[in-house]
Amino acid sequence: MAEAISVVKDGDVVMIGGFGSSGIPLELIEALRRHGPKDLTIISNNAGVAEEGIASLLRDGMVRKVVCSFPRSRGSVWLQRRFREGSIEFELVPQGTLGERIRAAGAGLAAFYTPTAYGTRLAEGKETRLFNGRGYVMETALHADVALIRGEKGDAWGNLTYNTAGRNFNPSMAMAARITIAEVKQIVEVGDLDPESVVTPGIFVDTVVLQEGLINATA
Amino acid sequence: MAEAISVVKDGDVVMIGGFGSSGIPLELIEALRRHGPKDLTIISNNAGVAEEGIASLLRDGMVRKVVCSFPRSRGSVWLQRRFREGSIEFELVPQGTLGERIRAAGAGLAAFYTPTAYGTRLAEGKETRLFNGRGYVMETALHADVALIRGEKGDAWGNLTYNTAGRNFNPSMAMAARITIAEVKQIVEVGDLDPESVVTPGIFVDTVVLQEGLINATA
Amino acid sequence: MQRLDTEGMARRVAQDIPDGAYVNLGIGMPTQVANYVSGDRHVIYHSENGILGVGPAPAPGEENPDLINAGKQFVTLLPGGCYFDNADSFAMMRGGHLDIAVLGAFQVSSTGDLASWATNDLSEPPAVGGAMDLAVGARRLYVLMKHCTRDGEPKILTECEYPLTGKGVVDRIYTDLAVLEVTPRGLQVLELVAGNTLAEVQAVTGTRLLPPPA
Amino acid sequence: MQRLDTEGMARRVAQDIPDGAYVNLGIGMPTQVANYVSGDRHVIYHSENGILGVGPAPAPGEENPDLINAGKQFVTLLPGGCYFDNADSFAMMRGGHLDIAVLGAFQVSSTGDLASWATNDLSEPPAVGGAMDLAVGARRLYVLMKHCTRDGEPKILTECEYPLTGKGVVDRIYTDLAVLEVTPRGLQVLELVAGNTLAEVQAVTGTRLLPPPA
Repeated sequence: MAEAISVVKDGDVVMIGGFGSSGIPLELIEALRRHGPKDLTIISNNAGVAEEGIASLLRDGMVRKVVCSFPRSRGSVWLQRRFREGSIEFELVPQGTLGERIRAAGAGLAAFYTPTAYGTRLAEGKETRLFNGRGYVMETALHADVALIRGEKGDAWGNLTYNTAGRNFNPSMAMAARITIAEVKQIVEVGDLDPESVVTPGIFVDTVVLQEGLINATA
Repeated sequence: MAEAISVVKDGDVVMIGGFGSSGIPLELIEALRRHGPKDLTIISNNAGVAEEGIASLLRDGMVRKVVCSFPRSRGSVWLQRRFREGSIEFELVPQGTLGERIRAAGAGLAAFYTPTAYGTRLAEGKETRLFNGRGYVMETALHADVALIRGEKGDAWGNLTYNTAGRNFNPSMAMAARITIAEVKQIVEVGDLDPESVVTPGIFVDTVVLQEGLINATA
Repeated sequence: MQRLDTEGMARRVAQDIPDGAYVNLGIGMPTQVANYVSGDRHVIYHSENGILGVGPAPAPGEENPDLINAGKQFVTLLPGGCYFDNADSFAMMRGGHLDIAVLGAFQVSSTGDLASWATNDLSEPPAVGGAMDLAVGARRLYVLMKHCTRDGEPKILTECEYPLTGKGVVDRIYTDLAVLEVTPRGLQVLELVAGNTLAEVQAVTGTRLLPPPA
Repeated sequence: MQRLDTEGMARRVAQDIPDGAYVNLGIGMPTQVANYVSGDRHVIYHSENGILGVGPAPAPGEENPDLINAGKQFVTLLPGGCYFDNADSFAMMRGGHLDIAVLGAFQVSSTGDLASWATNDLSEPPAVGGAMDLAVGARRLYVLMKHCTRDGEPKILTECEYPLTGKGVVDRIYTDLAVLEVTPRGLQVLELVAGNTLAEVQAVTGTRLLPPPA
């Protein structure tokens, strides 16, 4: 885990999968915290709660910028504190736009036009355009240096499955980063995963690490 | 099958899944041919071979326009004949752009910028733009009235699985049409499909019909 | 005036969820609508984090931390449901595949503008989640909210004062006092809660209401 | 001059496919490269129609009409392989996830322009398939083709005469006479097939070749 995470360097853009308590690579985040790079840009749906996950990176002063859609889950105190003191940059992106920008990066597209946020404050300063009389906002691809994701089972080729709603941003983030590291509950032999049920093909994943049980699985 | 296909009307845009021999809804195409609407626009990767599939629609004079990426499989004689006699419109789209335009329609996006075809004849007349110094072509969403797709197993909610590489354009087309009709080899009880292995969620599918064995399955 | 309580409001919306609908229920009061949809109606609930066929809360001890809804509550999956990633989930929302979304709101305008994600308080980090995607994407967008704020200020206005979630996106408003339809001519009263008059409801509304159809 | 036959050309490309690579092999001659990649190298083949881990042809009678490669030939899946749809498959291609693509070509220019999908014959419906997506997306694009046409005309030119598949996309050209690298200074000879001189190869090439590195 520690070795895998050592690829993250000061100033890197790091995507972190998960939604609420679901599908978060908590052990990789803890390994990242211990590794201790500075000036990170964190792209994730939420911003961690209490002292957990992304909140611990914010607490430890490792984060320069946060890009997310919903940083106000109950107990997101560290994001609030850093925001109020003005010590981080903060970019708010509607959830679907965030996911689609991540997918665009993974799929080699530069930008796209979405109707989401047209006519709202979140489209201010962005290019807009009418198609068939309807307003759309141009949004650009969002790339990362490293993606930290969580799967359920993984094999040595990097093929992954997920647990129920644990997919959320994980499959798209795997595509959008130069280096993707997946934390999984179980590592299986190559060929053991049903080829019809692989959700993230191994081509998108560089390193698969087994959860070490460092963190309470229900946290 | 005949009842399901009766929603297709003269002048409709019809997407048809499949790639080569793989994942083609041959029975739905045959039902469409017997139903006999005129002036159809057909969106599909290929254009049928011999007297089969889309070729039979071209032969019977039901097609006004073909949008595809690879109409020159060995034996695509009806497309060639209609093209040479100038009796159809023909739009050639790179395969990835075709798929992405279909996905964009299903995902509610109006357009996107792809590097594919930049600087080539297939980008002529299209808007282009540089992002980070690289050239991209703007491509717009491709919608349909009806999509005809083929799955392996389906249930009454419209959830679908596929057989091996039989997915190809089928999942995206299911999202991009007002009405999606899926031909499947087997209909199972709701709840019998593994929720982790459903490829096309039922929300994208309007009607699931069982193959009647009218067409040789290996055709 | 006669006011529906939360249950009454959720029950009223539930009446209008038809058989076979794909429905997204927003965080908070809208989530309760599912409790009152008649069991003989087959309704499939979507959760933005990647679920179709959301079922009730699990029995204590049966919670799966990965299996939550958009409000981060533990849920279950009904037979016939399935899982998918963010990209597919928001394709469903933005692409017009959901029949109905029910959202809460701070304010709604007479032209169907929705303000539900931010006040004018800039001291807190703003949060938007999937509300803007639902607003533009759902075929029918229903707002479920109290008619007025706690302080008695109208929430239904000629123009929203708070930042918009979407412009001209709301189809219908269900409040504790009335059901209103957004029409090209303005906000039309569809129903008044029994015992209330149009004049009474108009008096606590910040824009002109059109009388119910004759 | 000494010319490699098809097998010799495919063998030569195969030498340059490294262990662990994700590789897409184009229709026709490029497909044969897989036959000569050493068995101790773990190479994963991608097929645009939605396969990673493409294996050899099935035994007669074992064909699955849904399990074909981009050339519409029946194939098998190796353990560890998987299936996906067109959108994901072309995300892999366009998004820069494939290490190497090997394509055939009609013509290649000294600046790496590729012409592989259409001649100037307008009487036939043109076909492009996935070639343009591979051309822009693969990290390394190798062209495998004969050095000249059947009529002896050069296919390596200062500028392509046929419609382009992509501009400045080719990294390396493997022919029956030589291996050439596209560099900012022009086409550099990496290797000559044994027995041929630079002057001989230059004579059948439509653009200036840079001599091999000392």
